[in-house]
Amino acid sequence: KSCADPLKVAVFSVNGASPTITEMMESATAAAKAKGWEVETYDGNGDQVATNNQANTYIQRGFDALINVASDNNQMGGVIENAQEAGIPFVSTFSGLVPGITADIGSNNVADGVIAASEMVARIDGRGKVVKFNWNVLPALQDRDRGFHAVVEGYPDLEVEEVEVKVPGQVDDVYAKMTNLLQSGEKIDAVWTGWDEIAVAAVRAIEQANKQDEIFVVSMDGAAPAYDLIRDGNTLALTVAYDVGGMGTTAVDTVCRAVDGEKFPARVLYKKPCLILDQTVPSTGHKPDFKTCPLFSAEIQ
Amino acid sequence: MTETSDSAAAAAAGSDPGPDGGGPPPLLAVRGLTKRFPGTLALDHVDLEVRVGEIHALLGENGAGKSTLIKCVTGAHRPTEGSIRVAGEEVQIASPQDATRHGIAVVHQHFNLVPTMTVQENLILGGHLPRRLGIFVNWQEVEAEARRHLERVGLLDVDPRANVAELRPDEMAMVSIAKAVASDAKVIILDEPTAALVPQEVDVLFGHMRRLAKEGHGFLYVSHRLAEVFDISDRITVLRDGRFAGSWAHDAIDRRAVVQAIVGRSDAMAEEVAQAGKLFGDPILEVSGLSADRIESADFTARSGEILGIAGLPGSGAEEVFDVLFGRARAHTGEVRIDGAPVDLGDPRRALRGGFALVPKDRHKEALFPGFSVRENISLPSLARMVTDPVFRFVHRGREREMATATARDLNVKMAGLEAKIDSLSGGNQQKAVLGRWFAHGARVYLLNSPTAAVDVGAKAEIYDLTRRIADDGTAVLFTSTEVEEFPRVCHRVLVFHDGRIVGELTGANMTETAIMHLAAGGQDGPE
Amino acid sequence: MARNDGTAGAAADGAGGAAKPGFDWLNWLARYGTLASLILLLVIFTIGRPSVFPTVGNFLNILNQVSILGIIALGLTVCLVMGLFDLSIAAMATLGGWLATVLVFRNGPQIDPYLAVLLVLAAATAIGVLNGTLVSYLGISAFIETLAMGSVITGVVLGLSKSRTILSGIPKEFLAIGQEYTLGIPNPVIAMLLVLLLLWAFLEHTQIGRNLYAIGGNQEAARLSGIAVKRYALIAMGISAACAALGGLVAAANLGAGRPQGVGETYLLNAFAAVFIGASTLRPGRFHILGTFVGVLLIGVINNGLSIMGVPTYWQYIVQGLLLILALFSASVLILRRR
Amino acid sequence: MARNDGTAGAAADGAGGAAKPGFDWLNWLARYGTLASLILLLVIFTIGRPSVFPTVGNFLNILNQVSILGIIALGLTVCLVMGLFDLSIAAMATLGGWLATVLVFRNGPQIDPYLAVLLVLAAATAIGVLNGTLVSYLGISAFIETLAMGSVITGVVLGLSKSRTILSGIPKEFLAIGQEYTLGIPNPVIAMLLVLLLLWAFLEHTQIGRNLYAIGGNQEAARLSGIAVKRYALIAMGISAACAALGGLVAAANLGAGRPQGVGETYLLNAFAAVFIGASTLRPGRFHILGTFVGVLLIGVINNGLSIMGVPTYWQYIVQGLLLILALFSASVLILRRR
Ligand SMILES: Nc1ncnc2c1ncn2[C@@H]1O[C@H](COP(=O)(O)OP(=O)(O)OP(=O)(O)O)[C@@H](O)[C@H]1O
Ligand SMILES: Nc1ncnc2c1ncn2[C@@H]1O[C@H](COP(=O)(O)OP(=O)(O)OP(=O)(O)O)[C@@H](O)[C@H]1O
Ligand SMILES: [Mg+2]
Ligand SMILES: [Mg+2]
Repeated sequence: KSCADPLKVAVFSVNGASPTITEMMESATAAAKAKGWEVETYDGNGDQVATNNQANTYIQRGFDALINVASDNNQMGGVIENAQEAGIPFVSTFSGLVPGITADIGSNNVADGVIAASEMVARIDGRGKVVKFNWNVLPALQDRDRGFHAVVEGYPDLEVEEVEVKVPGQVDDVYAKMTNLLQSGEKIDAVWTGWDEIAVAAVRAIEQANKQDEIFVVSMDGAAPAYDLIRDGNTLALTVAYDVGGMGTTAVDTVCRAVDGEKFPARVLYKKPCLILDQTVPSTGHKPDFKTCPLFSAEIQ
Repeated sequence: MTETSDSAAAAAAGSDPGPDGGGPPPLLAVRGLTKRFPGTLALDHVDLEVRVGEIHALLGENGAGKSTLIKCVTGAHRPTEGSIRVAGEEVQIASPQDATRHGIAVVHQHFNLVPTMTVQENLILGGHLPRRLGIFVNWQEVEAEARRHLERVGLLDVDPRANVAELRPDEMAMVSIAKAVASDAKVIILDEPTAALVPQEVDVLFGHMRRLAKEGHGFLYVSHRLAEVFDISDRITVLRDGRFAGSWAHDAIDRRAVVQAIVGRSDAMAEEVAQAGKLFGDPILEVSGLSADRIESADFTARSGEILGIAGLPGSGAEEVFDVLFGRARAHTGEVRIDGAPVDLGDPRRALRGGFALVPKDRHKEALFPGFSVRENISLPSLARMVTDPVFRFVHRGREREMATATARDLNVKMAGLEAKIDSLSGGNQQKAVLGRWFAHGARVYLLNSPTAAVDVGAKAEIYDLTRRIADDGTAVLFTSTEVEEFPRVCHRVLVFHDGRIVGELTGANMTETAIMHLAAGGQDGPE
Repeated sequence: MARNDGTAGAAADGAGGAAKPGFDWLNWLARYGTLASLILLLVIFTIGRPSVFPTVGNFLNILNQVSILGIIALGLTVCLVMGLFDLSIAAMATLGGWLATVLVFRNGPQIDPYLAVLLVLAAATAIGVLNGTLVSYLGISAFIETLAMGSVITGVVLGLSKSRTILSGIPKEFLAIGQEYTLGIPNPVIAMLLVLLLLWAFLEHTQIGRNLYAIGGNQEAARLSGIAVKRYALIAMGISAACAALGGLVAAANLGAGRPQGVGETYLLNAFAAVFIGASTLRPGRFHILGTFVGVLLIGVINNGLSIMGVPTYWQYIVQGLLLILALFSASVLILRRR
Repeated sequence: MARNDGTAGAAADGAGGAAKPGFDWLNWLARYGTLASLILLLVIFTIGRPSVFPTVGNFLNILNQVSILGIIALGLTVCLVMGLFDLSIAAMATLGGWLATVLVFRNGPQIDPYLAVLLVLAAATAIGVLNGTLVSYLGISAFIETLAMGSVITGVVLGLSKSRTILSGIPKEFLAIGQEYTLGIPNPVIAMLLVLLLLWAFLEHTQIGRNLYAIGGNQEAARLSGIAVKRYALIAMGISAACAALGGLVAAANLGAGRPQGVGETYLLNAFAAVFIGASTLRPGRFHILGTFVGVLLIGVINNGLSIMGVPTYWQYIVQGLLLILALFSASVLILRRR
């Protein structure tokens, strides 16, 4: 079989109820259809086991490739093995590196954590108090955490308070805990949040305590609400954005190349992220242009 | 007054020949039994014994402590003080299992059966189920055993595989009794087993009790139906306020003294009989061609001031009349008018609006609101009259309290106060509160289904009295009861149902217990 | 004659009346145990962080933090009084917050914020009434019906919103509902206290409220008392839905974000917990508004106190669970001595 | 042996009375409505995707997909038979999966997988028994107690695991539990069917099971009949906890990962839904094992069918909710004609 054949591919995700994942699934589906392939999609509604079983069914039904959209590859070991045995490509987006996959299209989370943390530290001269909100249960967030630690450990004058977020209820939890921290009157200089959803809550808590001139927040993801916040004020100083739509398209291209026999020694194909500050934030309803957008603050000046 | 009755009781007790004369030790002997609930002394040093072959009746007002005594003896409550001997041996009964082990079986007043389970499972509930391989229940054996138990009490037409919830109340009572009687227990305790039974069933039960007594079992038996108590008992013990108030052997029973010991005063059982020849007003309730699942084309009329009895065996259609008139069961055909206006029997709400009020048979299931205070229980249907505004419908607390107080006083409801929980009242007083709820609300036609069930003799008289009073107020009352002797006592006229039809109408001197039973059993030649 | 009064009086104790001889500690604990635990917790946290915890600012903060849970749990109480489980409150809260932001959105219909609140409450009430109708006229178990309705609502919101959060473009007047103060008290707290007062008066002092209790206590007896039992499910579930939507709306105004998912789920189990805690407070065995409020405060104080003490998150889960068990143990002693 | 089914079936009539003349459609619907809906759905999906849906492979797939939900819901049934809500099953499932992977982990104790399963089940049963003890001997409401216990378990697992997921280093023998086949049937399905058979026999055909039903039907009658009521809460909650942990363990084996959080939450509400759906199947008004299984299948078929039809996510939520309401409506007609 070759990429030019009318292939049968499956695009699936453990939880489609998120704008990012929907976008990836849609862009992958569109790209595959554009190649004249037959596409079947599946959404596990949060149930990873059901997703795995469904993926195995695709293999049994003789699909030519699997595209996993943001379901943790670490929890799909069995599926990946089965795909390998069946000799079909298993390409994933944003799902982590696991032996046996054809390739994962993603972002280098450790690097992203580093970028956000470095920008943050630079703005406070490596001194003062920083609060970190993260949920270390998710491997991608653990990677970002590693990036964060890699940076702050170099600054002895930096006081770090690490807060583990309660999930579910993460937004309300971050809002309440940020408020409680501010309530206790401690001087805080900056906040590092593991992902944009909770950055919103931290920003609101700061604004409502009227501390928006003293504290800023840095984050990662590049979700639309984060762009809105960056546009609306300075409390959310920046976010490191990923090319979500591009990942779906790249995944399909990767399947195409894999079917044609290409091997991917690196296994992980990192897409370049963007640093989104108020100078670079796209206008409402638009996305950053990932081809041209800057990755470091110097490129912006 | 109290002193007289106490001394009477003491005298009566003295006249009772002592048990210590020799012979085998009593099957069950209770000495100095005391049960203190927080704030209440429910039993105060009570002595009691049940001898071999004896049927021993335990009497007393609602709340006198009868059920508490039974619960202490059967391990449902832990006694505060006192000793229990079984066949002369002192025993500790800390749980229902202990009671079973010592050969004591019981039919409690409430909570005997699990309605969602089958008759056969209920019969063996708590016991050891026959098994296969030591694990799985052997259902064939269970059924066979259940059939044996049912046969022993003559309950042949109950399917052991039927669900208890499907049974009639009287069948449920008989199943509870079968459960206790069929065990090999030496002592069998029955707490108001006959409250839901009709006379035939009571006779069957008594037959078995006598037979078992002859075989050497002993019975402790509680009932508020004094007539049957005097009929069956070998001995009577009366409790009052948790204390021993007298004891009589069968041949020494003095009815008047017993009643006096129960109620603590001497004027209780003034045998009032309905005034014959009383003049009634206009017809209020007119029923014509009424048919329903168990009723075939019934026609009758009730007049202002009249108490009309509706008698019949369970399933005969008598009770169904009450359900159909109050919109609980669907009528197939027929017309019902109150004061000449047709009444829509679609549901209880419309029946209520049409002028009916129902006092249902099962107080706990159908009438009481357990978490509510006495005030709330009385005022509920009448709240519409006490709201301060038509939109928010705020209840005027003052008006509500006033009406509840007046009703409670009027009906002589005994309680700690208007705010006492209804659950904390004794059975008779709960029933008076239920009646009061409807008297306060008002109706043209009162449907009273067994309003005196499980109510003590003093309260019964009060309820009869109340019934007459509301009728005299110019309303019509429909009355039914499982106690046939109540019809001649309460009603001006009785309609007897058999097999869905009205087979007889009795008034005045013809209205006797035997005549009613005769007709209800299907006898053709009624005294009409 | 006097006997029965005495007995009945004493009997009432069983349920919780005043005891005459000596003080009835167990009874006291059953009623006030939860409240006492709440006060004990306040004392402990005060000792733990004397400069931070016991300040007016922090107490307002606690009230503010529980206000959304409070609004939702108070509404749920009405349903549970009637014996109906309402699991759709989670989705309803999400719907309320999202819909309100859509209505007031600068690039959307741009409806006046107060009108938007009314519209949201009306829509929620309508869905709640539909819940009630399905439950009482079609006879579907409330548990499943509301679970299913929650799923439908979730889907509709996800579909309409394309899973996107509305963040900027929400007018100040709307945000004020969740962020501003009135007379020095945060508006969400005022909203909660209003709901508290309204529902308290409703359940305790109106005919409809009394009828709801009657139905919850003995449905058949209520029907025989002429109460149109089925209609009340509509009222109860309408109120529960409206409160859930209001809670979500306040959350949206507070955060300045109309999120299409995950808002209400946060409060679902805690709302039930608060109502059940309430049923072991002051009037053991009965769901009631003031009890629910105590439950809400208990949960809020535990959360706030542990967070302020800087307890690590996993310890927060543990301690929170243990404190709940302890608080309710004190309230349940009554059951222990029941034999 | 067959008799009991028959009786209990006939008994369920109680609500509506036995039908003598002609065929009683309503009664039939009340019993078989849910089952009929299930079959109707199978037909619809078969028509919708004739080449994909009605294949042996897909039916095994559906069974496999519901196996974890099934194991958890079947255990929960035992608790609900006694009238106890167990909300700790979510945390218990997470614990079960995580603990099992820790035990078999190459860099950890490296216990034999089957021994690990036994240890996990023993630990879960112990916690379940503790739940039962707190509920019945301390008298804390099961709803709150299990919510609190769930919180404690979540915290303990998060703390012990330092929030890390265990990924590689899980031996093949353990993964086989979740991924391999036996006689052509996926192992999780076999596990579910075993639990089904065991719990069915337990509840329907052993004395302890019958006593659980008796307690659920009328606790006071059960107590007065000499059943040691309190002890049974320990049994029921122990079983529920063990099944939840087993479900989580199978999930972990299937995923090949020991997650410290979020495994069980996915199944919590669906497990309750399945058990409640079961209570309107075959024996209306009663929780029972076969009914729960039908409920589990219904949920599984709806999810799988909609996914296979390629319905967008938000439509899945909507249609799923509507189908549930319809399926249960058919089963509830009995209640409608009750007057
Ligand atoms: N569980 C309880 N808690 C507190 N007090 C109780 C309890 N049960 C009974 N009592 C008290 O004990 C007294 C005796 O009650 P008991 O049930 O023995 O009366 P009874 O003689 O059986 O009345 P009835 O004829 O109405 O059945 C009651 O008046 C009440 O005050
Ligand atoms: N939980 C309780 N708390 C206080 N008193 C109680 C309680 N339960 C029962 N009682 C008392 O027990 C007495 C008898 O109650 P019981 O449950 O035997 O029913 P009853 O009132 O006799 O009604 P009936 O005779 O119709 O069954 C009542 O007078 C009541 O005061
Ligand atoms: Mg009694
Ligand atoms: Mg009584």
